[in-house]
Amino acid sequence: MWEKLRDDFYQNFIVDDRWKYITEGLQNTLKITFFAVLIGILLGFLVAIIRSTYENTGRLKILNAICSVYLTVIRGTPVVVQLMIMYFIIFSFHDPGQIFTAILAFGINSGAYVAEIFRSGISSIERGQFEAGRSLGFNYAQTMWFIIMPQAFKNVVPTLANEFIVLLKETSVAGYIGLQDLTKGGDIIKSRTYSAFFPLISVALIYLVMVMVFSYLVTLLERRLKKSEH
Amino acid sequence: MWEKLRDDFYQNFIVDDRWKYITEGLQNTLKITFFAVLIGILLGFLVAIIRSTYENTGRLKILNAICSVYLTVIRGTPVVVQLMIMYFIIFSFHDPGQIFTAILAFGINSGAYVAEIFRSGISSIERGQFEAGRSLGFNYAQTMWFIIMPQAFKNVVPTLANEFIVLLKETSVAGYIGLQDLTKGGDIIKSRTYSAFFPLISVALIYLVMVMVFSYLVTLLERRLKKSEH
Amino acid sequence: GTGTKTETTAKATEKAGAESTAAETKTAESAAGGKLVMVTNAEFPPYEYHNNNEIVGIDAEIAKAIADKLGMELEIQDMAFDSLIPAVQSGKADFTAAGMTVNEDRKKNVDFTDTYAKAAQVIIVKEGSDIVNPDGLEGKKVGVQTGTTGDIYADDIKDAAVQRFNKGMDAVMALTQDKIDAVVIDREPATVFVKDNTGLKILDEAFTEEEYAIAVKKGNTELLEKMNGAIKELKDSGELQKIIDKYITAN
Amino acid sequence: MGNPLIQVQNLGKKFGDLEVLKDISVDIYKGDVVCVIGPSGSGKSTFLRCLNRLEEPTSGHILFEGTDIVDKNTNIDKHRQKMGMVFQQFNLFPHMTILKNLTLAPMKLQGKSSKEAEEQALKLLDKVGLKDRANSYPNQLSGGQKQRIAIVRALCMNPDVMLFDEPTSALDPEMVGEVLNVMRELAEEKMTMVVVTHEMGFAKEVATRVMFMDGGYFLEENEPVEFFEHPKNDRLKSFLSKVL
Amino acid sequence: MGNPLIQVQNLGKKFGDLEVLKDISVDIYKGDVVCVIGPSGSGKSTFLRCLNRLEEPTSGHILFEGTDIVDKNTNIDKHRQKMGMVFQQFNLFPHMTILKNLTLAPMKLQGKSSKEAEEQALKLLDKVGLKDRANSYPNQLSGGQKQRIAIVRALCMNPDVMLFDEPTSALDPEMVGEVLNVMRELAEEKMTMVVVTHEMGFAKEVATRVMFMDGGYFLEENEPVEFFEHPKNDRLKSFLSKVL
Ligand SMILES: Nc1ncnc2c1ncn2[C@@H]1O[C@H](COP(=O)(O)OP(=O)(O)OP(=O)(O)O)[C@@H](O)[C@H]1O
Ligand SMILES: Nc1ncnc2c1ncn2[C@@H]1O[C@H](COP(=O)(O)OP(=O)(O)OP(=O)(O)O)[C@@H](O)[C@H]1O
Ligand SMILES: [Mg+2]
Ligand SMILES: [Mg+2]
Repeated sequence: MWEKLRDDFYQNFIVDDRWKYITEGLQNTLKITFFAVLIGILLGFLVAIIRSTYENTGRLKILNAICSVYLTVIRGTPVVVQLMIMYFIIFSFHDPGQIFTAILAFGINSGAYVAEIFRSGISSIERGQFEAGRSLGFNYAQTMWFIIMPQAFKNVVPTLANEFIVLLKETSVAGYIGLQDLTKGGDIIKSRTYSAFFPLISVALIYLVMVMVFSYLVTLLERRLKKSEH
Repeated sequence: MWEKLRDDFYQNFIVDDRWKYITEGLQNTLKITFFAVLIGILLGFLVAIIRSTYENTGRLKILNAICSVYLTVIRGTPVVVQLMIMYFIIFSFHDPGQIFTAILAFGINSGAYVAEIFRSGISSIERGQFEAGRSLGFNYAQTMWFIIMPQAFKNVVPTLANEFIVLLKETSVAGYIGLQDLTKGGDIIKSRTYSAFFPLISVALIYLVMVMVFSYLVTLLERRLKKSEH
Repeated sequence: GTGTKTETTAKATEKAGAESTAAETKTAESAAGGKLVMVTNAEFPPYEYHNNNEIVGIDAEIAKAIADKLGMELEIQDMAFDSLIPAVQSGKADFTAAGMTVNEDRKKNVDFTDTYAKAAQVIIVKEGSDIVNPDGLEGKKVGVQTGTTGDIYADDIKDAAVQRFNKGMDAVMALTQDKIDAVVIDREPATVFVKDNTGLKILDEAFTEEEYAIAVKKGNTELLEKMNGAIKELKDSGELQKIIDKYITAN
Repeated sequence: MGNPLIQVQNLGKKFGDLEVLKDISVDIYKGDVVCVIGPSGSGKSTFLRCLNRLEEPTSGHILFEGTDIVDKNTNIDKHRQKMGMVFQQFNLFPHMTILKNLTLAPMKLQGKSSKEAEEQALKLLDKVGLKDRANSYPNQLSGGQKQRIAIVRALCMNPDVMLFDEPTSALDPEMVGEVLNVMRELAEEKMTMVVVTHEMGFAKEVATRVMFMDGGYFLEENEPVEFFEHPKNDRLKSFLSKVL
Repeated sequence: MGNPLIQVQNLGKKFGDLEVLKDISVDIYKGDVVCVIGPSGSGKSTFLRCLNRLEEPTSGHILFEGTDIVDKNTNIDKHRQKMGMVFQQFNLFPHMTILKNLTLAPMKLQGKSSKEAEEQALKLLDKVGLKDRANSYPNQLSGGQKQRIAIVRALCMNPDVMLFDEPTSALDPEMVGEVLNVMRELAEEKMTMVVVTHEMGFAKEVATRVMFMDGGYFLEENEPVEFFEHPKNDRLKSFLSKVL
């Protein structure tokens, strides 16, 4: 039994440096996640601003309509389908690289969810704050900028940090466009050794450890933010 | 151009009855989603009760610990990895069928998120309700049953209905275990016709329409619940 | 096409070789900077599979030999089998060499080079299975790899429940776990699968017979002709057979 | 006077390091109307909530009808049925009609039939002038109406004592009166009551005893006239000067 | 008396089908301290919020220093700088220190240097007895302190009129006094004020005019002594009998 486990471990990770499939995959997973989160936050922030402005003032009507379509389509379809559309249809004539394609697809997907995070962050600020700003004589943009946004941003920082964790797990389907991410790394080992146990469990463990570490960091962040709340 | 589109359409859907890949896939997608949601709600409800009870009374310590592990592991790993572990490792000696495997994997996954929905539903009920029940002489279980649960359940019904939409999209990775769901149905057509546009876009559209219809139903449900709030 | 360095690539070591060929390829629409991008599905031993963080196998070596002859650098990308032809069609890759059988449907979408290997779709079953020939597949659970010829022909098996896996290996694994009754797949990978797993066998009677070729974008006759020339040279010099022998017999 | 209904002995309560109640001893007799006043944060609510163990005391004993309810082995649920509690925020059950709010506990806990429970509920509803709202839902009522219902809900269990925690603080000024009237009637019927309140007028008029809490102690206790007109404790004097 | 500072002409306000303000006309002169009282939901807040267009009036005109601020073309932001507003819920900016709360608007809107703005803020803080809290954050203050800061924040813009919407309703009873004192001082300095309040004592003592609102109209208006001692309108009489 023990012997068998040791041998399996050897077969799955040591022979032919197979562990490298995992480490390389992990690098790609982290790279995609990190940049996709950046795109997501940027996009989500823009969309949230546009939608809040439209709701409060009725301006930016066309931009708001575009945002609505974006949100409906992205939230209405699975990310793996979006990924394939990006790869096989949108970039069918020009290939910017698998990683770039994945970053873009996951970033655009994330943006639709981040927009909601920002929007609920903005609307969680009491109406009174907005009214206090306006009644001092600030215009709409000034009130948003000086009073609403700083509070909203602080409120959503933990949720945004969480978005990193969500995406980390979502990128596990990146293998669909032939990209070697962490999950696919395990798959490749599995296809060499015909044994599912070690590759799958170790991939799962790596995700688990990452998620737990990041969750812990998010908790620390939350605590720090709370402490700085006077 | 028009000619080409018509021909493409013919190739992708009519030849060899290829549209059947889509309709069959759709059936499987709906079947998996529906039963997985049921399992998820059942499991999530149990976990939420156990955790709330532990938090409020300190009882059910061991069950609570088991629940914590369950939540951490399931939320800490991608659903596609869980699906493969279920198929290749847990059911490696006995095959209950791909659909059943998928239902179980997605149901167990969903349960971890539903548990959080229930728990936040319970904790969104003001403490005063609990105290009012206890001060009338109801014990913990009676207070939960007569006073907290009915209110909590009503609060979370829309979110639970939403879970159906979330799962609908998540099941799109079911193809990983060789199961022909909607996404895979499109994949198969793509592999026959070597053209990505029609299969991918039509799959995306079907998801989109389903999500929009279900979202609309959830909105109706929410409105009805609100109206019945006196 | 370009690829970033972190992609699963196996780069031919040879730099752009003979100046004249390099100059020629510059004009070819398919090549960017003397690089040939090949796509394959590296789950198909011995034709292509991952080893030592490289994609190796018969196709990989033949492709490299061709690239050498053309004086170009080779880059290999890995993707799902059913994505290969779309990738070539869309110009994302210059060609695909993936143990791909020539058939009419595919011919409509890509141009094939001369064939370089004979192949057959065979049936893998567990030892002691009651399936003894292709007719025995009727009404059974048959595993295939999505988009392969085996997949396409399996559609015609009467009453069979076809389960389509992204990888041939996953189908074999499902077979060893008794989740399916048989796997229909190309002979060479089947040989490797059966050798690597105890308790499996290949039925003597093949499911179908066919030939492999490399596919390029439809209408890219310049590349097609160059490749045909290279393939002919490799065949004539016996280099091609050496590559095949190395994998089929060495394994 | 007989035995006290409630005997509080050396009651102490800490929240973490914060010592909210320090060493409180007080006897409450049948028919007493005890009003507790004091600055915000002084521990009035905590004291009241200790009486039916909504807060667990950290030290001391509370004998209710002879039983030490601080003892972990006491079935507190049984005793709470005899102690009605009215909250500042009403805490009616929003998912039930008024009638259901009133009959739930008597039916489930005292085993009354629905007919019995409803009869009693309607009688009490009539007394507070809300019989016609029996089939409304709480959110259809005004604050003052809600609080009267909350009082009735507690009364439906036939309690031996009623505990009130600032029952009028969450009300619009116009509605304060209707709630105080109900409480006044209760007092006239000799219900034993402990009332935490900021309504000095009510305390002066209705209380049999007024107690001033600050810093975790009862600093002064007296009958109302003496209490308000000749306060002795300096902190009480300064408190009264601010709120009267 | 000169021209009125604020002239309200036939002001009407509907929320959907609900007609909250029906046809309100009133002139407010420099130095007036107008107290508005009335039952809950009668439209007092709505009236006050129309004055600086936090609510858009549905009909009528409001002339402030001669300009019709209901007109869509009026730059309302400019005029709001001259109208300080104090809310029931304080609405201090929790992410800024007190000093930042006070200097933000003067610096960004009136172009004052930070030195100028801070000097003025500290002077006013001193006046309300909170100079030592300049570097605290709002959540470190008590309700009464917060409200005094909110008043100072409005004063820092040197407004021509101050609007108060039940400034003491959210306060513990002990803290009401400190806020009313600040408002009393303002009145003595001849600040023009419109105050929606339930504090009848304050209205009686400080107001120059008291107005009673109900059902979307001002039903009675008078100087305070006459208003409270000889009310004419029946609804006012019944209202006063409940709240006094
Ligand atoms: N659950 C709790 N955890 C920690 N501290 C608490 C808790 N409940 C009350 N306290 C603290 O105990 C002290 C007394 O609170 P309590 O509510 O008894 O005061 P109170 O006299 O009722 O005040 P108020 O008039 O504002 O209702 C306060 O400082 C409060 O912050
Ligand atoms: N934004 C709004 N939308 C719809 N109805 C509103 C809105 N604001 C106020 N109302 C309604 O207008 C009426 C008057 O409200 P208002 O707040 O002006 O009353 P008020 O006299 O200030 O009452 P209170 O003393 O309770 O503050 C109420 O019936 C209220 O429900
Ligand atoms: Mg209290
Ligand atoms: Mg108001």
